[in-house]
Amino acid sequence: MTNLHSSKVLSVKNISVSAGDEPIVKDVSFDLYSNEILTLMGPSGSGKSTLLRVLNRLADLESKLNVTGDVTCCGKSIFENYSIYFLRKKIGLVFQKPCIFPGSIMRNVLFGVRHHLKLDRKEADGLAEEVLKKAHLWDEVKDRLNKSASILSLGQKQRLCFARVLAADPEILLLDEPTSSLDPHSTHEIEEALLEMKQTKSIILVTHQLAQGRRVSDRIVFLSSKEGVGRLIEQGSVEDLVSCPKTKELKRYLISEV
Amino acid sequence: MGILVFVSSKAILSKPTFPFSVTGAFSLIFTLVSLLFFCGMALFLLIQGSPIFFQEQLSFITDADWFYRINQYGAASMIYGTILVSFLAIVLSLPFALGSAILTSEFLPNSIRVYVKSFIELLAGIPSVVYGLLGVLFLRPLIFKWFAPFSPESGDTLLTASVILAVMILPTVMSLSEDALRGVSKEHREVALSLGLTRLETFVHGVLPRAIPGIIAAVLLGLGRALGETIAVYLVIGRADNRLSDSLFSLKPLFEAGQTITSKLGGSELYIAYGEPTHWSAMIGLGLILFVFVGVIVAMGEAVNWLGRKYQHG
Amino acid sequence: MKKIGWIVLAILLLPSILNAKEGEVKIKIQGSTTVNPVISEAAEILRAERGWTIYVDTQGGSSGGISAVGEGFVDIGMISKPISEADRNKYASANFESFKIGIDGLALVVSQPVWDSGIQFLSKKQIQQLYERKILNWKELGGQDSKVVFYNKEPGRGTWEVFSNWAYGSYKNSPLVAHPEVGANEEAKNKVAFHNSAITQLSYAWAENSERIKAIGIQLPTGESVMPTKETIMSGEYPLSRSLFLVTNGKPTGYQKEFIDFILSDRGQELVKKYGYLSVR
Amino acid sequence: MVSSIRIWKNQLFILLVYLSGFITVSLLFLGFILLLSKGFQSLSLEFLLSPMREGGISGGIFYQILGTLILAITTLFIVFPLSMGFALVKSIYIQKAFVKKTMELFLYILNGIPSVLFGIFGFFFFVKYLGWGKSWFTGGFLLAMMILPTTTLALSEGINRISSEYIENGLALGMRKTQIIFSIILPQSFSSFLSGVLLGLARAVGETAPIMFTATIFSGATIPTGVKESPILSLPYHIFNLVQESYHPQALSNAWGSSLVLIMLVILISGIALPFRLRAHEEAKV
Repeated sequence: MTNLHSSKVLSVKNISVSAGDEPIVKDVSFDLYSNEILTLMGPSGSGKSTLLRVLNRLADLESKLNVTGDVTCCGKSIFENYSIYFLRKKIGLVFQKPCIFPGSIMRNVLFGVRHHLKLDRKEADGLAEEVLKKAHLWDEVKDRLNKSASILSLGQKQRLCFARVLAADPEILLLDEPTSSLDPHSTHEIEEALLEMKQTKSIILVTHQLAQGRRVSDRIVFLSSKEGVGRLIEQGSVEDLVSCPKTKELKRYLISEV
Repeated sequence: MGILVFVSSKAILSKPTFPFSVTGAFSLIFTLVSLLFFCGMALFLLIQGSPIFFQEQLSFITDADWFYRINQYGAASMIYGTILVSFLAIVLSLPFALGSAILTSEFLPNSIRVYVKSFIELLAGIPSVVYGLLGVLFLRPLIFKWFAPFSPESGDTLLTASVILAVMILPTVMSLSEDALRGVSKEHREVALSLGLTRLETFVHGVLPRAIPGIIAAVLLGLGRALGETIAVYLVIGRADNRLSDSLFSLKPLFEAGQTITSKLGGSELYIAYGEPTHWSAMIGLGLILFVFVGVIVAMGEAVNWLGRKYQHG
Repeated sequence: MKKIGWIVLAILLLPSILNAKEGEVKIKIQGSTTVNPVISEAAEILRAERGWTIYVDTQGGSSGGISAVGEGFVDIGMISKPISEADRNKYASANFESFKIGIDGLALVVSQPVWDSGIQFLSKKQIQQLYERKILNWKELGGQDSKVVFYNKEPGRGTWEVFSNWAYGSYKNSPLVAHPEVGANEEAKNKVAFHNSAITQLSYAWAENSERIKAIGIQLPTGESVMPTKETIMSGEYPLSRSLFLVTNGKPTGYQKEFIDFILSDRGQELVKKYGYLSVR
Repeated sequence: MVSSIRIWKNQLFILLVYLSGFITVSLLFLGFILLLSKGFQSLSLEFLLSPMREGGISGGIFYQILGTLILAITTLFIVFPLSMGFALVKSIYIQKAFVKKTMELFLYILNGIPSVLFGIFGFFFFVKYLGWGKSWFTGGFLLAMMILPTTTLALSEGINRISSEYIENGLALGMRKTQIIFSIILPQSFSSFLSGVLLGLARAVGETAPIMFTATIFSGATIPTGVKESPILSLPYHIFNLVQESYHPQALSNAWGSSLVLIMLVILISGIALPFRLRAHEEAKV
């Protein structure tokens, strides 16, 4: 049951994506409400990541992809009346593989936001501390902020990327299987951070781990690939889908994951 | 909420100050400056160099005698000089360049290899006028003494010019060939050696086939540089016009003074030619011929690279 | 990039901006390497004493000097031959004013071994045969048995023109030959000195008392021979001589006139003598 | 039993390789040492700092060194932005592969153009047509154009080595194209660009043909003022003149001294390039 009083932040209406003439995702529609964690779940190859890249228009870059259907954010279509840069500031994306820019931890955290805002020394430090705390990385790096970021562990690097996205204060957060290659401790930290983040932001999490989906998300959108094309199978709250799956694809998936 | 509320209310920078990207504009301007210059140069060579071809047709290339005082222009002896000197330079430098490239890439341990390689790259950077100095002071008397039985006209001969060019392009050809040889991964060598092949067979069958395109590209680059070299050749070639030997393969011209296109262009005849339309056009015509030579060499280099890439994956 | 871009655009536009700044004394001289030593040293003296900026360029020899003055790129041209009609027609718009600043003999110099083997006097006929490669070995003239190498001055050079006028009446009807060419006097002297059987045309001042090369005498049609010395050149007994000129386009004014006057002054003529030329005094 | 012919051929191959390698390296080393020793004999502080006198026979080479440095700085100031612009247009702003390939071929052809053609075109266009006469700016500009292909290719190779992951992350953070260029692309390709620029500069400093007709004169030039008719002296052209006077022992020793100073300059510039080349090499491996 969606909490009724919260407003619709993002709605995806019959989005289809095809590479040349060969479809990847077919006719997917779902809504994202404010202060909610929505999980896109399904076996790999069901177009989850492609769909995510449509939401912050990274898909525009790959010339061979063409996207039909519409996505509206706060009532306005993201393809027409949004400057692409403002859109990406508003909708943050955390990639699966952490990508650290050369330079110190501090420089990495502020890498995105310093292109959007003019921050003096004090504001920058304050902002960095704020987002590093939100990403549960502050205690592990607070005394070596000026050291090179490349010495961090994989889990720490991913949380640093998470902090970097948070620094621009996006309203919506997209995460593309953020913990798939991380150690349990980092995975737990990120999941904790996501739950805290729910108070102020709306989050779409892509994962193929059922356990993570159950632990973290409010609602689940289950995607699966039929004849090689990703389709929306079912969507609903965690309890509805897990306890009484309606479609056989979801049933087979639940059995294989458990 | 602390800093974050404050942050989101700050003036958002992402709105651009100019309607178009300034960097893009400047990059375009600078690219245009470069393109304009080089098109201007190509046009200059074509427009100013072509009248001589119309006036003399092919005899400008086939005729050997160049007497500008009676407006008779024949570039054959210079073309012959340029080709002979450049190819002889490659022939003289190749065995040594390849030999030392093989030595450093196949046999030398890494510690020594780094020193030899950086020393050779240093030599590649030595200006050509310094090679000219060495040529004039040491090579010229040497050639005059050693080849006395062939009764060389003087120390300044086509042979001297070829040797100077060979020494000049040796470092470049060697370091590029060595890069080509090092480009072949160590596995190839280990696999071949483990199959019981000798070092020679490993090199010939394991390493060489994959390195050939790189080596050919290195040779072509060396040839391009030899063709274009002016100052060192000007100092040691003797600058005698109209020296075209009757038979192409006789050794005699090697021991006589001669002239290449670059040594003619580098001389003071340019000052005399300016103002005389036909004479000037003949000089620029020489430049055009040189430009075509170099264009062919570069095209061959590109073709070799392209073929190399195609068969590398094939 | 924005900042760098503006700076660089300024640099590219620099030419028009900067050349407004003139005013400082600048004399530009170009021409023959024969006249160059005197003028270069004079320029050094004037630069030291009066702070003038005097550019001296020797590319192209005399013809380079004439063309530079004719086209107005240079204020004064240094030439080691009189201005010929051809020069005047080529630059019709310029009216050349020439000032004689010295006299120089023109010697045919041979390598020391050639001189030692007995070649010390040559008639005009013999010189013509050498020039036209009709004589290829010194032994045909009674010298050592070695191939003659004739280093010919580049046709644009004043020295060559004076030699051709003497040998063939006018340089126009001198035969078309293909000898190894030499440009500046330094190069000519250098190549003959390093060779053992070479000959070339060289200003007498350069040939005087230097090792490894010897200036040969001319056998006059009357049979007697004359060696090039300062006296025989001055008296005209030695046939091969020419004057050294400074050339301007139109009447020289201001600093150019002062420069020429300095060369013609006693101190200037001292320099002329210092480098082995004969003073016009 | 491995046939003896194979063994014998192998030994011959190894002998030949060692022989040719040894001869080459030792001859070049000997030549280099000779160059240094002759040069050092005639090197003195007075030689470096005093102006030229008597046409190079006596006096020093101060203004020659100064002229060469002026040329080098002008070349650097011109080639740096031009090749950066060219490489950015070629690698980033132009999308179509065909246009990228033609621009690259364009650069390869330009890289092969002999330097004397730059001299002649400069002589015709700048000295005579524009009427600038001999000017340091023309010399700097021509040398910059001559090494432009090398520097541009160095930068575009550096750019092509940057993994798209970095750029994608930059885009995902909502950065504009210009911001991506300046905070991701250029910083990561800068070391290979700088090594290309410095190696190009080392070559340009030693060139004589392009500046002979357009920028240098025999004597008299000190510090150029303005651009029109403001020639300079330069080390390579000075050596070129002295070589032709090498019968004169003093001129010869000055030639050795000037050559040594020029080589020192080339080594200095290539030396500065070394750390950047090594870093660029590391980046290539990553």
